[in-house]
Amino acid sequence: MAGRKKMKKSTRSNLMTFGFVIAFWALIEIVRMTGHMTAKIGGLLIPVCAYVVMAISLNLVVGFLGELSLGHAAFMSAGAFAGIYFYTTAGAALPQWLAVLIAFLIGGAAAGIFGVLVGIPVLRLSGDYLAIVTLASGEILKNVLGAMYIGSDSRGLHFSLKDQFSLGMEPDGKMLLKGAMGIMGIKKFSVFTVGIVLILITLIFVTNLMNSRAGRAITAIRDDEIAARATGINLTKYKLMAFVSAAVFAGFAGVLYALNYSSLVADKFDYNLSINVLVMVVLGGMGNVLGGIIAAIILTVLPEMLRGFSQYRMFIYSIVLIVMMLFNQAPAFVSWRKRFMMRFRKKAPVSGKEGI
Amino acid sequence: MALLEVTNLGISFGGLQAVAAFDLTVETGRLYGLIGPNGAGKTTAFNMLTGMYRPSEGNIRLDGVDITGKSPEYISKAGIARTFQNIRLFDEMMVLDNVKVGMHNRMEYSMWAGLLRTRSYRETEHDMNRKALKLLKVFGMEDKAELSASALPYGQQRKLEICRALASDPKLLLLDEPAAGMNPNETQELMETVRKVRDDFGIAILLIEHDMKFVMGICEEITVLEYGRIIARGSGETISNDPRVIAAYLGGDDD
Amino acid sequence: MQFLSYLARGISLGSVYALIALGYTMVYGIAKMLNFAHGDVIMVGGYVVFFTFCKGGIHPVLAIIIAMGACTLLGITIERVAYRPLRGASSLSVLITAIGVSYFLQNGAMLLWKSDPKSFTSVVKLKPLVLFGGQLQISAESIVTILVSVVIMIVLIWFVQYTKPGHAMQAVSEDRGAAQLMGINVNGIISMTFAIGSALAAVAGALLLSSYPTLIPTTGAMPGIKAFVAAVFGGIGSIPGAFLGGILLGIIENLSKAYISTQLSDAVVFLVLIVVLLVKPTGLLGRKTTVKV
Amino acid sequence: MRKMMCVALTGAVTAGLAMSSMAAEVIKIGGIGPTTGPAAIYGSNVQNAMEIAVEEVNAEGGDIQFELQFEDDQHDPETSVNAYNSLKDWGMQILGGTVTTNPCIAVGSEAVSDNMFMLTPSASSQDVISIGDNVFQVCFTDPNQGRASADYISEMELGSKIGIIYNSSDAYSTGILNTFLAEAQEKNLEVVANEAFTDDNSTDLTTQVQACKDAGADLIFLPIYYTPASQILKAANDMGYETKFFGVDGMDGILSVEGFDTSLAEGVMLLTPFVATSTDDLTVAFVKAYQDKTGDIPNQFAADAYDVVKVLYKACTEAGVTADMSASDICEALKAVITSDGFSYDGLTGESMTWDASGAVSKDPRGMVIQDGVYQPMD
Repeated sequence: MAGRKKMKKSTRSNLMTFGFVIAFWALIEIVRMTGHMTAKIGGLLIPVCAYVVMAISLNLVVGFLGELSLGHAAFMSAGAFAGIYFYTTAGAALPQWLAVLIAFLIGGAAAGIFGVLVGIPVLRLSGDYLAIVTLASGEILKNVLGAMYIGSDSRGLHFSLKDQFSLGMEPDGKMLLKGAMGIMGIKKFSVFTVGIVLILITLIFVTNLMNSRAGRAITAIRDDEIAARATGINLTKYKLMAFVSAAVFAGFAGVLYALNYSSLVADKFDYNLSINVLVMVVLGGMGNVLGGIIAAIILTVLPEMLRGFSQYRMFIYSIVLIVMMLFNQAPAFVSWRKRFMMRFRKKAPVSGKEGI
Repeated sequence: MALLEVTNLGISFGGLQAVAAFDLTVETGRLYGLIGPNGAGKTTAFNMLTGMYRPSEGNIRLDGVDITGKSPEYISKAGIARTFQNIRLFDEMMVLDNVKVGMHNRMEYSMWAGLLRTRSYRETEHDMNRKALKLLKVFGMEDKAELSASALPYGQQRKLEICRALASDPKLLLLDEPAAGMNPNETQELMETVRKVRDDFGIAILLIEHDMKFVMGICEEITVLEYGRIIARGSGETISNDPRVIAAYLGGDDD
Repeated sequence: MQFLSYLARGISLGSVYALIALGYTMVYGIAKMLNFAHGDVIMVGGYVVFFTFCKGGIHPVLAIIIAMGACTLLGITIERVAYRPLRGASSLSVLITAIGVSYFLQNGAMLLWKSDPKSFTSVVKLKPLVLFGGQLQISAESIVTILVSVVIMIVLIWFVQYTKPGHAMQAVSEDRGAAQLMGINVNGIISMTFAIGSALAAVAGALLLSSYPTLIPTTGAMPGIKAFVAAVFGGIGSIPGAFLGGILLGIIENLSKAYISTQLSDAVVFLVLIVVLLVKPTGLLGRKTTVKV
Repeated sequence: MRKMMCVALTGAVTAGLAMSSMAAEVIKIGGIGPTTGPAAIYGSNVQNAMEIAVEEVNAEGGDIQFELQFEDDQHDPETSVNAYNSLKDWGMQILGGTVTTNPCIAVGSEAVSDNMFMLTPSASSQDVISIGDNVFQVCFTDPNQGRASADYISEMELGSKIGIIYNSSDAYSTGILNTFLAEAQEKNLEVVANEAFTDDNSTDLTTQVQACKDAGADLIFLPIYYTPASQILKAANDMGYETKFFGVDGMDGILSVEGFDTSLAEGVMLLTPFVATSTDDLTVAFVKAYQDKTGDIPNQFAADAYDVVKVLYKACTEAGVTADMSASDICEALKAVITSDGFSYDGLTGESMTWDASGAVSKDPRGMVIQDGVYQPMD
């Protein structure tokens, strides 16, 4: 009896999330079809989708597993570089849709492997120590990718961690990966619907996982590690599961993101990007998937909307960020908001429904 | 063969012997008590039995299988469940889900079944819900299933912990101060529930408790620890007349 | 001799990290938050010293004292406005707010002082220490920085262990609720911690820039992160740990530049950090916290 | 959440107002570069100089009037593309940008697909102009700088043992380094030390200087910007290491760093197209205008940017571009004119600058040496 009611409740919140994403897609498509699409909004669509996937996947680690990760961008980077490397080399001979599909799979796999590599040592730690190690692994990947040169000529592949000159390439050789300049000449593939499909897949994965035995184990670990162990939950297995799944989806997001631009540089995926994704998750409410999605959209679009303020843009952004955090999370504000809502509800019982 | 056989169990932390020469035999279907002044090593003994601490010496056998020094996960699977002195619930999860986590190793389906919502997922989840509600009903909490665990009053949180432990189908249930913080009425009610659990589930229960009335009232065999060593064992009557026990309690009650 | 020379450079970089890490660890130990804006407070301190001393020509010590005052005020204000309202919320929200504050300070500095780099004049006017007939040379800035960090470390340890406010700090650090019940003004203690941390940041800013003179609004960001790493390396919350972590980080960074790769030195530093944390999960001198079951 | 929406909307409205306030009958020039973040100095210089140049153009009162909109990209490719799209919505017809290389490459391919004429002041990589035939540079292409530097050092016999310190995380620096190394090999220059740093580990550059010293380098080649260069000069001085320094155009600006002890830069040589202390009328007038506007001395980014606007003006005039033409038509017209034989431009950063179809500029670098705190021609 209560069980059925409970299913309904969680299904309802999931439906809201899915509904929101589909409504978002429909809205954009309508705007596009009616010819109201601006270049600015059009250009933001794919990054928004990529960041939404990033936020949902980081929520697995931060919101559901309860571990602080400051290196989520690294998995995006691993996915982007692996997928795009394939896409610009072997994939160039394939039909584009197939190349894109394989690039996604390779990107996800590469990010997953990197997730396992980082996860196994990292998950022995906890709290701020875990956070710093995720940060460290992200910086290592950024540093190494940024120093890596790969070129190909008639004698085969050349590889260096020093500079392009050390490759000893023939003059007509082709650079595949060029250190600080990364990969260039990517044939762009930016289809908004693909982004939305990726978001939906991510959502299905996360909601199904969290509503299953494995998801309960992950949340149990968050709430009380000791009790979880005493209940027979294998900490390493489920921590790794959450961590690696998050990495895989970050890898997908990375491929989606990178396909939207003609070039890809490692510097982009730095600690600041990890932090930005974390901001989305925290602002949206940890463990709240829909909140994370909305926060990802707002935080990606906001700096662009603030362009009218010219040089004050990022200054205002920082103030908005602080104010939003205080408003959403400060205990005094939260209770004030609740009181306000209550009064509102009492005075106008009809429209009070919105407040629920 | 006894359900649990503990021989010569001991542990020391940095040279300090916390528990030594701890022996215990537990038979299925019986209620055991473990008492002693604060700091006597009762919870430490529990922690060794459940794998939280690795004993420095001695041997634990459950159903004839050596489980000494195994991980808590392993021991939980082997059939020992426990509650905690300072309640450890999954606070932000629903009451129902807390119980379902307890079934983690009893009702399984693969991660993929969960992701793809296969039939095995649906059926198992359905069974889990039914079983969890049945368990909650034993403690009169079936109407609380959808609340978050932290929203429960203290007494019910203790009960929920027992509920979660029972969900893992244990052979032996360890209760660490189940009546702590309860008023006399609640304690009385809990005594009956514990007895009922033992009878209905046919399992052995070992409990730590300071409330002497509680222990004397339901435990068939009581072990008394002081400074990490067993000083007495027997029925409630035997214990309460043992001069060493009286001395231990008079001397150490206020620490 | 070459090795010694690289080692000396590592120690001088490390002493700057150590000085910043002391502020980090101080705030973390008591307020239990990672103050990501700490590096930017250093930058502000740097600008204050730049305008009073480098441009204004007043005595360096006086300039540093003014900067300490300014940073203390800034630190207390930040704590009051941005962090205190979040007391009781999850620690992550404070972390994110700290990041917001960091953006705020960087972009505010850019609006106030513009983005063009300033070259800092060293506050130390002493001759370098020359050893082995000129083969090994250690700059006066390094020596002063090391001495200052050692002195600050000792003073902090003394302050925390032997003074009344220090004891109150320890109490707040151990158990905020209990400290409150004992009549300790928890908000006051945390404000004081921020004041001390920020004053240290001003000193760190002046010494960082004396050794490495480029001053732009993002100057504090990278040393801030490195110092955070150093604090964790040494065991966050531990005052001697922060010092040790900072020095070691500087040494590892410079030795890997010298002997492994100049462009991969960060990768090496972070790899060493990961390995150390795997062996000692709470850092070099961190307290091992066992959860009572 | 509602509050966030509110703020976002306010921003949108403000942005909308800014857009609608433009006048008619002007050619809309867009500019993109970092005006916030660590690279802000480069973008701000470009923005200021472009504004000055546009004012001058408009003050001439000719048929062609420009309107400039400059957008921040934080030296980030993603933001740079966003900025480009914003400018497109604003109605940009010609792009004068972007300032830094990696963002420029990302924006370049957008400009190619829109057939938007693009003249970058300072994104100097070969990869920038090879994106498409609508992308042109005012600055030297990196390979040219690397090659010219090596040739210069070899011809003038400036050093026999060369040390290099470069920024491996920077496209500009690695671009120059690569051709410098190739050319040095060609000219039999001995490179004894090749040291890198990254944006993240550039706090302390003494180890790299020490490595050059230990290797016995008698000339250090610095294909980097002046900010880290100033730090390297100080480190060498502190170390008592006497060597020659040879920089590229990014070195310009070192003398105007506030608080920098210019005596440290004494004897530093650099190949640069622009010198703020030059006494020719054009430079003097520009530096004065820039100082009046900002209070600062312009660096070579500013000079390149000034030239961008002036080149565009000249090309637009010759091509007969009018405000009602589409971006793509303008692009075709400008491409034809700028690569034509007769087109040449005398500006701040070079005389008789010409362009070929590759998009690279042809102008002569000037070898300069710093003496008594000012630049002197090297030969």
